[in-house]
This record gives sequence, C-alpha cells and structure tokens, in this order.
Amino acid sequence: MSTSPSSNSPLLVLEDLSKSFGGLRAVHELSFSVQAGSITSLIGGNGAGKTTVFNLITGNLGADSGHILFRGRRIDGLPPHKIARAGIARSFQDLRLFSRLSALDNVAAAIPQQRGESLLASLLGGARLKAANRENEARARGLLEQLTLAGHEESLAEQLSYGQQKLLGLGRLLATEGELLLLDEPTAGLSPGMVEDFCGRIRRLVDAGKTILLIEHNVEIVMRLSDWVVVMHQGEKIAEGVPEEVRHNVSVMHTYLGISS
Amino acid sequence: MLTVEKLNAFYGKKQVLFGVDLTLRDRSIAAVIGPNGAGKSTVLRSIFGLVRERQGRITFDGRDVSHLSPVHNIAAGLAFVPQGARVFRELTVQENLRMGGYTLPSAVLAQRRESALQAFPVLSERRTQKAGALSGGERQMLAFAMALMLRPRLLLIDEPSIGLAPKLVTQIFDTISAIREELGTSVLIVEQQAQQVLRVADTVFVIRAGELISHGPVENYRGEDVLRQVYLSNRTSQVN
Amino acid sequence: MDYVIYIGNLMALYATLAISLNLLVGYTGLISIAQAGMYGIGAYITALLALNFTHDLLLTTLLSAAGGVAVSLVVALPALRLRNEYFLIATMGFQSIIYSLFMNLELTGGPNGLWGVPHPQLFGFTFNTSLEKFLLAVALAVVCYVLALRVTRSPFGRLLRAVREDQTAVSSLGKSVYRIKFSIFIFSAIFAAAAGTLYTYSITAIDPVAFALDESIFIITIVIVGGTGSLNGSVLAAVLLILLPEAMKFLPIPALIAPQIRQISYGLLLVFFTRFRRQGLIGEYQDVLK
Amino acid sequence: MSVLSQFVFNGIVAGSVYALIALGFALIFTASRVFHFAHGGVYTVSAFAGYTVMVTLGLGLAAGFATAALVAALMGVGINMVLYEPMKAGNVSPFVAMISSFGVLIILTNLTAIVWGSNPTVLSPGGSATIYRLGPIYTTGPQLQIIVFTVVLALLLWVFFRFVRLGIAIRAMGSDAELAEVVGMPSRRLRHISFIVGSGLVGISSLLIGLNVGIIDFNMGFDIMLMATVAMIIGGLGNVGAAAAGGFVLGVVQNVAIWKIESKWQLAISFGILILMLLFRPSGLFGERGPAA
Amino acid sequence: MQRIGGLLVTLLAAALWLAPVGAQAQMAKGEPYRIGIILPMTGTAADYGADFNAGAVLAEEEINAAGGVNGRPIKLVLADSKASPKEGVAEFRRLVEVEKVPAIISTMTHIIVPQFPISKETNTPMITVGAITPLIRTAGPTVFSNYPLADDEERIIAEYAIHKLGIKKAALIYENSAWGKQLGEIFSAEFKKLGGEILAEEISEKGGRDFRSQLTRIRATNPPLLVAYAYYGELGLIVRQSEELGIKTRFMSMGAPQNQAFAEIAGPAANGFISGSPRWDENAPQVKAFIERYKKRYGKDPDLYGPYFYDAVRLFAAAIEKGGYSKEGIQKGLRELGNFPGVNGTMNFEKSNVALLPLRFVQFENGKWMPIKN
Repeated sequence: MSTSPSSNSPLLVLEDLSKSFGGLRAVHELSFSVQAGSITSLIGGNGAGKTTVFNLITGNLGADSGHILFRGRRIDGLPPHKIARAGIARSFQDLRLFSRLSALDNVAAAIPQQRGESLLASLLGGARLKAANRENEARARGLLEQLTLAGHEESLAEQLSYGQQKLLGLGRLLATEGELLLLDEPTAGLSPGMVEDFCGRIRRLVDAGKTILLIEHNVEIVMRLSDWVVVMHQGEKIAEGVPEEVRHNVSVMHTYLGISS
Repeated sequence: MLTVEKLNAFYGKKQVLFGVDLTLRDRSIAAVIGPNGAGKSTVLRSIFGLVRERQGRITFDGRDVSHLSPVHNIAAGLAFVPQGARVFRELTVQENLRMGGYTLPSAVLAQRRESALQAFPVLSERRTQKAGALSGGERQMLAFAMALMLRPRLLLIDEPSIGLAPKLVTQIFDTISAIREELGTSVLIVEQQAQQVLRVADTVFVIRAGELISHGPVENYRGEDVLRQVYLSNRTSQVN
Repeated sequence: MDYVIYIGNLMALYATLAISLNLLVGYTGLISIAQAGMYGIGAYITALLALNFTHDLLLTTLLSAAGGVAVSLVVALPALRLRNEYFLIATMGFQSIIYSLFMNLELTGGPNGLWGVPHPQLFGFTFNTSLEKFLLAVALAVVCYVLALRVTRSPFGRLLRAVREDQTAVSSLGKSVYRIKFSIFIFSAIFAAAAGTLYTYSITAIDPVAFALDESIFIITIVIVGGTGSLNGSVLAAVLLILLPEAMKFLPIPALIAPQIRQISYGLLLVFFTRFRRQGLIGEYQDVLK
Repeated sequence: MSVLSQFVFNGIVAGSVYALIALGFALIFTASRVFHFAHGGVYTVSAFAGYTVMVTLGLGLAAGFATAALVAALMGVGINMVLYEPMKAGNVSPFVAMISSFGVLIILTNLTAIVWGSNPTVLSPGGSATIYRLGPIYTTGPQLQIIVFTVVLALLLWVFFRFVRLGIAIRAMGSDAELAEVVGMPSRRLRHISFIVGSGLVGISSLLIGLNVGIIDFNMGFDIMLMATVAMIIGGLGNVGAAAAGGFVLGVVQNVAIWKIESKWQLAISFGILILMLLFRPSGLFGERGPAA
Repeated sequence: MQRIGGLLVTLLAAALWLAPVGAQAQMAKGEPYRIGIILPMTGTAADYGADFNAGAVLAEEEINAAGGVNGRPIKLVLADSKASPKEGVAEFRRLVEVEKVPAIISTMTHIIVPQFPISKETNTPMITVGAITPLIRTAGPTVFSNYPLADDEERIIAEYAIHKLGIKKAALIYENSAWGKQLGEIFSAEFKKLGGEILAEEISEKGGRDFRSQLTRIRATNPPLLVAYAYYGELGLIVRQSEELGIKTRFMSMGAPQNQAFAEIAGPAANGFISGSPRWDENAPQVKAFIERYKKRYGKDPDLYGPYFYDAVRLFAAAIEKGGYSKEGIQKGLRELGNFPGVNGTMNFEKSNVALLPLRFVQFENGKWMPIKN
C-alpha cells in the first residue's frame, strides 16, 4: 500500500465506519481519507457499499460505528442539511432533480444562505430581497450558461434530455458552493462525447479548488481522472492507491474482476 | 434459438441500449459481461418484456416475441431470474415454488415442486420457512428453482453472483451448468464477475455503455489480459 | 341581497381556507385533511374571547392565529415525520381528535357550541351588517392571496416546490426540509384560524359540526378541483363549489331528492377531477405526489 | 371484575364488526395498495339490497345474503375497473385514488338515501335475539354468530392465503409486484378477484352486522370506514389477518378504556391510538413492514 | 304494437297518478302562498328530515285539496340545512330573499339559534319545531314554537319520576347533540333539585349503533330508572341493548319513542317504558282521523314531531288567512289565532311565543303506548 498522495491534512476522513442493514453488512470498518484538492474515486462491484458510503457521509444514513471528520471536525450524527451546509455537496445516481421546477429554479434553489429563503423574510419582501433575488438568479443563469444550458432556463427539468439533466444536476451541485463534491456515477448513461465533456468539467472543478469524491463504474475514467482510488468489495476496503497501483493490484483482480488467478 | 437485432431500450428519456445484437444457440450458455452500469441487465429485461420502452426485433424459436409481455413470454418458453436473489420474502419456500409455477395445472405443479425440492436439498430442509429468512445463496437457489418450475426452454439470469461469497458463487455457476446439462435449457446470463461465468459459458458478449463492443466463443476471453482490456482499458478495444 | 352577500362571504372564507391548504397540498406535497380543525380552533378561540373578554377584531384575530400556531405545532411535530398517505391518515386522526374535543369539552359548550357572538369592533367601528362582514372576509382572502403569492414566488416558495419534488435532494442542498415544512404548516394554520375568526363573527353561533372531517374533505376538494399548486385555481374553485349547490337549488329537481342530488354531484366532481382532470381547472401539474 | 369482563366482551363484539369490515378492506389494500374508502359505500348498498330481497320481497335469509354478496362483489369490481385500474395504468399516486374513493363513498351513500330513504330501516325487530348469560357476561345469539363468523372467516381467509394458489398469489403480488409479473401472474385479474372477494365478504358482513344491530341506514358506511382504517393501521398494513386482529384490538381497547374514562372520549381514544401507532409502530402490531417513507 | 300499447298504458297510469295535482289546482287557484321549511335532509340527521317533511307535506296536500287558503294554494319550499349552521343560515337567507317566503319553519337547536338574528333582521316569522332550547323564549317577537321547551318538559318529567313513580335514583343517557345535551342537562338539574340522584351520565352519538359500553357502565350502578334522550332509532337500540346486557330497569323519556319504528327496534324490552310528551289523546276523534290519514299517505305511523310540522304548516296557513300574506300579517295572525286546534291540543300564541300544551304520560305495553291509569 502506498502512502497518501499529499502530506496536507486530509479534508475528509472516514474512520472505521460500519453500517449494517438487518443482517447485511453494507459497510464494514471502512477507513480512508480524501485530500483537499484531489479527485478520489471509490470503485467496486454492485453491492460493494459505495452508495452507502455516500449516504453515511451526507448523513442520509447513520453509521452503526465509526467516525467521519470533515476539516477535522466530526460530522457524523449531524442531519443531512447541516452536513451540506458545512460544505459537502452530493449528486445522486438517479439525479433527483426537481422534475417540475424550471432549470433555473433547480439551480437557484441550491444557492446557499439566500435572503428570502425563510418564510418570514419572503413575506416581508423589500428592495433588498428583490436585489438579492436578482443577484441569485443571475448567478444561476451564469451557471446554466457555463453548462451549455442557456436558453433552457424556463424549461422544466423533466423536459430536458438526459444529458441536459445530468448537466443540470451538476449545476445544482455547483450552486451549493460546497467544497467537497460527492459525485455518484456522473458519466453513467452519457454518450461518449458527453463523457469527455464531463471529465473535462470535473478536472476544471479541481483546478478551481474543489475536492472530489467519485463513484464511477467506468474504470477507464477512474484511471484517467483520479489521484487516488479506493476499492471496495462487500463493504470492505480491499485496496487503495494511485490508479496504476490499483490497476495491478492482485486482490483487486481477484475480487473485483472475479479473476481467481 | 434466440436472436436479438438492433435492440434499443430507454428508461424514460435516458437511452440505455444502443442497437445491441445477440444470438444464442439451442442448449448453450451465453454470458453477457461488462462493467457495471453498461446496460447488461437492461438487455435481459428488454428481452423478457419488463422494459416496455424498447425497439428492435427479438425472435425466439423463429417466432417474433419483440412486443410480448412477461406473461406471454413465459408461455413462449422463457423464464427470468431477476437480480438480487429476488423472491417473495413474505412467502415460504414452498409457496414461492408454487408461485414460480403459477401458470401450471396443479398436478404438474405439485410434481415439479417435489422434484425442485429434491434437486435443491437446501430448500427442501427449509420448505416451510419464509423466504426472507433464507441466506443469500439459498435465496438465489430458490429464485432458480422458481424459474425452473416452468421448465423454460430459455432461462434469463441477471447477475446471480451479486452479494454472494466467492464459494457460493462457484456453487451457483455449477448449478447453472447442471441445469443446462440435465434439463437442456439454454441460458442467457448477465454477469459482472467475468471469471466465474466464463467457466460455464459457451459464448460471450461484452457490453459497455449500452453498446455491444465484442462477442465470440468463450475461448477468446479466457486470458487475464483480455479481460483487463475489456474492463479496464478504453472502449475501442476489439477482442476477436 | 343579504343572501348573495352571505354566499359571497362563504366564498371568500373558503377561498382563504383553500389557498392556505393549497400551500401545503399543492406546493409542498403535504396532503393534510386537518384544515377544518385549524379553522375551528380559530372559530372557537374567537367565540370564547368575544363572549367573555373582547370582541376587538384585531385582538381576536391575532389570538386565534396564535391558537392556530399552537395547535399546528402539536399536529406538525409528529405528523411531519410521516410521508404521503400516512401523513394524510395522521392528519385525519388529528382532525377527528380536534373535533372530538370541540364536541366534548365543557369550555367549548360541547355539542351546543357557543352562541350569541357580538359584532366585531375595530378602532371603535362596529361591523354589524352582512356587507361589512363580507368585506372583512374579502379583505382576509385578498391578504391571504397576496401573501401566498409572495411566498410562492420567493426563494422560500421555490424550496416548497422543491420539497414536493424531492425531499432528500433538498436536504442535500443544505436546506432543512423540516424547517420548510414546519413554517408553511404554521403559515397555513394562521390563515385557516383567521378564517375561523371571521366565520364566527359572520354566523354568530358555532358548533362542532361545522369543523368536522367532511368539512376538511370539502376544503381539499376545492384545492383539487381548482388545481393543486394554483392559487387562482383555489379561488375559482371556492367560488364555483359554493355557487354550484346554490345554483342547483334553482333547478327543477324534486324537492325531496334535491339535497341528495347535490351531495352526489359533489361526489361526482371529486371522482371526475381525480380520474380525468387531475390538474384541476387551472392547475399546473397532474399529480401532487409522484 | 364482572364489569371488566363485560367490557372486554363488548370489545370483542365491537371488534368483530371492525374486523369484518377491515378484512375486505385489507384484502383489497393488499392486492391493489388503494385505501378503498368506497368499501363503506359498498357495505351500505349491499345491506339495503339484501334487505330488499330478504324483507321487502320476502325471499328469505339465504337469498338476502346471496344478493348482498353479489351486489357488493359487482360494485367492488366495477369501481376497480372504472376507477383504480386506469389510475394504476396512468401511474397515479395512491393519494389521488384515495380521494377519488371518498367521492364514490359520498355518491353511494346519497344514492342509498334516495332509493331507500334516510330513516333507519329495521332488519331484525327487537326481541328476536336469544339472550345468553355466560357467567358475568351477557350476550345474544346474533353476537355469538357474528363473532364465530368473524373468526371462521378470518380462519378461512388464512387458509385461502396460505394454501390456495390464488390467495398465495395475491399475497405475493402485495409482497413484490414486479416479481409477480416476472413469474407470469395476471396482476389485473388478481386485483379484480381481490375486489370481488373483498367486496363480496363485506356484502355478507353488512347483513350479518345489520341483523345483529337490528337496523341499517344510509349513513352507516362512513364511521365504519374510519374505524376499519384505524384497525388496519393498528394491525399492520398489507396483511389481512393482521387487520382482523387489529379490529379486535381496537374494539377491546376502545371498550376497556371506557371502563375508566368517560364514554364520550371513545372516538378521541381510537384516533389517539391511530396516531401513536403511526408514530411508534408504523408496521402495526402484527405486520411485518411499515409505511417506510 | 303490443309494446306501444304497453307504453300507452304506462302513460295513462302516469297521467292518472298525476291527476290529483290537476284536481287540486281546480280547487285552489292562483299564485301559491309560499312557506319555507328548513330541515336536515342529508347527513347524519337526515332521518329527522325525512319524518319532519312527511308531516309538513301532508298538511300542504290537505290544505290544497280542501281549496287552499283564500282560494289560493300553499306551497312549501324545502331547504336542506345538512344539520350544519352554516347551511342553515344560508338557506334562511335564500328562502327570504330569493324564494320570497314570508314565513319559515325550522328545526334543530344549533341550526335555529344562528337563524334568530336573521329572523329578527328580516322580520320573518319562524316556527321552530322540536328544537327545545329555552333560548327560543327570548329570541324575539318573530320566533315561535308550537312544541314545549325543555325547561318545561323536562321539569315535568323529573317531577313525574320523583312524585308519581317515587324514584329518587336514575341513570341518564342522552344524544351527544345540542338537543340531547340540553334535554339531559335540564332533566338532571330538575331531578337533583327535587332531591333525586343521578347515578350515571352517559352520551350516545347520533348515528351510533353500539351503546354497550355506555350501558355496561350504567349497569354497574344498578339504576331503578334509566332516563334516555335520543331519537327513536338510537333510543330503540338503547332499550334493546340494555335488555341484551341484562339491565333490569324502567325506562323513561320524552316523546321520541312514541313511534312504530321504535317499537320494532326495541321489541318487548320496551314494555314499561314511560314517555311524557304533549302528545295526543288517541281516543280523540280528530287524532284518530289524523293517524288514519297519515297511515294512508305514508303507510306507517307518524313519528313524534311529524304532527307538529303538520300543525306548523296549518298554523301559518291560518295566520295567512287571518293576517294576510305578509311577514307582519303572519306574525299578527299567529298571535291572534286564539285557541288553534292542533292535532295534539289547542295552541295559543296570545301571551307567549311558545304554545303550551300539557304533558301526557303514556306507557309501552305489548307493542302499544297506553295511557297510564292512576
């Protein structure tokens, strides 16, 4: 096993995390960390527990044991919205867009700390609220433009093509201004051209200072993008390392590919 | 006996399969392999009629079954074992078997159930237990047994290894092999763990990102390098 | 004229009730059938205050609203933990319990209800004609409509609709779903309770039957017929559904079965709109829950 | 002690009525996942249809029960065909079907009032019941009949759901609708059958309950549906036996509570139990799965 | 051909059936005098509505058949209160303003009380029937009742229990409605005033069908008298279920049980039931004739309140004849009627807006209500 890619203190640390459903051990004594400014990929077969790890990090599931630290602070036990506010944003495998909201609203809804986001403020209204709203909408428009969705602001999310929906999901994620982005299969279902586009975007996000934890089935993409790869099998970490190392790791071949020598 | 031509499938707006072609010979085992999320399961579900948004032509024994619903596909001689050792968890083992042979006359059903229980001694021991209380391997066996109640001519199996320990996986694939030997059933099997399935299959189809990227006799796929290429390298690789 | 004014008064009250319920049902996806209970809380608080302490309009309205808030807290705390049909059944339970309290407490006069409520006063002015009371109801409906519009068009309103679409996604954006639901639940209760205040003043005598489960079903019917998620729809449907039975009274139906025929036509409306036109008269989408 | 035993027994009598209604209601819910409130309307109409044949036309008890069952079965399956099946095909949320069902209940209730009038209708005159005394407990023939019928029916349904292929299939469909399709079950037909059976049972129950109470009236479907809903939630959703047991539990708790609490709070107690169950044991006392969000 | 013949026969039959209407029009001509009547026609109390309406319609038909009032027919305009005050108020206003009726018959305490101010405002006379709240007495000059109010009726019933029956302990059960609660509470107060003791006080829901738990509580107190205030359906069940629970007691109530359906529902268990009400002396010829006519028209015995609705229509008709077809005229007419011969006795509104009729006590014996021999 090699050492971590950088010596900075990690942004996210998972320590001995376990979670069972009934008798099924979905995640078992899992530990790994994510360095700030890196792309870390989580790979493993179906049912390996990757999405469960995401749900544990974001607080959608409570861990049976173990800790999660974000910027050195424990976040396990916090409700999902507090974890999100702390700076962890996630995308979903099945997108979970707000189907019957416009593209603009989908993105605008995600902007943090908006004036008028509380009932009282929205009732009171006022010029400052209006100005803030204009500003936020402008921001959302900007994001849509970046994502080549300009002109679709008023379309309902459900009216967009699948590729556009994926972009919109990314837009919503970016609008949260989260520092750590958890991406659950961002390229699944995309055409090859769009996959390339997405990879480029993901790279640029890191350049812009984001940190990324990725679940991805397309191993080729994983190998190309990642700074660090964590391999899971049946809830346990069976290997981690830089992509080349993992590619040649025997136990990965063994379990992940089902190759028994 | 089965040919699939230019199969496209959609989940809502999302196209999952792009013009997949498959052929399967009588009494053979074909494996559909490929990385997760490639659309392998969708191939099976489309053939069986569970994915309704599909295009293309599917013929079974020379008969066009492209637009049949599951009920009619069963009548035509197909059976499907879904992913995740799916059984009726609140029903007992016996009841599950009965449901597997739902469309059969009761005399035949009783007789088949007995032979199923004989064939799977594990199930016989637990015939009155709720299926939800079975272990993963036992549930997978039960799922097979249910599908076999109908004595299908073609069995479609979706990722039987999911969530099972390696030893059990071996056992499962031995069972599949035995099914073909004893019952003469053709099998189309989707699997992500290549090594195991290649042990029993005759033909291999590789799917990635919803497209068939290679196919051929199993011998061509036995080497590690080949697999590594299939799974881990870029998409343009050709094997045969 | 008073008859027409009174019907108008009812339309305005039901428009308020329907708008406030639509914020829950149509915008947030919370299918509540406890609205008549909240309405009744306002009505009873007003009657008790007016009979014993003050019939100042402002004061009684504020205290009724406060009562609405208090009761909605009691209902919301547990009920908001449930989803979909289970939330609906829980609110049905609360509705029935609130009704039972009205029916059996000494304070509320039990089945006798409370009688002889004086006319409301505001800054020395007494609202003692039907017309004045009607104008009050219209004013409330307008305030409710304007505020509801403001809410739905604000970032908060965006979050309401986002909650309706996908709660998990909303919380993943750092927004507290619970806070959002809670605030709108309270807002809705405030207006329902205020409608109760004006109802009490316009009818002068209240009893539990007016706030029973069928009343809640009637209010949700208005929301469905008007269109979930459409404020204009709620107003339109409140007008139509109050008008329809009144209009039917002018049809030549044998007197003995006419009342049942009116009930049946109301049932038919429910079935028609749920089966063939789920977006309602002018609603924005088909199905509240996906 | 004698008072308590009478309260418990009252609870069993009341509970068997709830259980009878909840049985069909739960059977239909199991198969179709619809809160079929119109069940209450079917209950009312079938009782009056049975009354017409039995009393007005004087064709006897058997003909009355047969008519009630037949009318109920036809209505139940009709409602499913016209309302729920198209909704299911259109992927409409169960909530909409539930509201629609309320509409049907209103229609049927008022139709009954038009056809048979709104006065209570005497089905069995007072004094026709034999009174028995079992220790400190007083009871009557019809009460014992209804309890026995409920228990027998629950047992029969248990047998049906355990041993009859159709019954197992309906359970299977409730347990996993997609897998049911995979093994080739005709889901639509199974749902129709469930409506026929569940409604037919409520038809029989309607007369049985009517004979026990003595009178039937157009409005009787409303309250009983509320109680059947509570019974089903107490017992556990999607399980017919649990719903019946829930009916008995509700009846007994309601009645025993009255031992110490004023009777006017009976309704509030029932709904209090409902809410507590939803919050703390959503899977019901005897159910396996809850309304997981 | 045969089918057409059948159709003709049907049409002819229909014409014959409709014929009496034509015949009436010959006797009473011109624009009808309109009288409003607001009843609970739908909802839980719809059984009241059906019975009450039957009484009123009988009067309408008879008056018109007999040539109407001043040669003009009268016409009842029926409105549905749904037993809801909101509807009651709407219907009152509609009847006055749209239907232009100068007089209204209404019922049920929680319905009529919010109607009082409108009656006063619009100066529309209303006769309330069977709503027994003492508030009627002070509701103003436009509100009348041809049925005694609870403070009178229940006081007399309490006195009867204590003095005539010599019973000092009683259990009480009453309908959980404004009507039932007032009857129950006034009885309870009067009974205690006279030194009586209430052993148990229970409620019965309108539309309820199972009163066993309440009755079991009552049974535990072993009461010599069970006073029950509920309408005949529920009352019949209370008696029946009491017997089924082995309660041996004497029952007492106001007039609600004096009805055929009650007798059927309760059965022989009702034997000994004492009912006190301002009801007829069955031996009086006009009463016998009324019951005959009612039975002929509806095929069953009249209920308690039906005759009072019958009388209410006739009272208005007489008042129109005397004072003219206007709101003022009808009020004046009612007050000046003097001793009006009602079915159940003579009514007089000269001094009070409530017609006082003496209470008569009857006892249920073998399927019939019999005068009590003293």
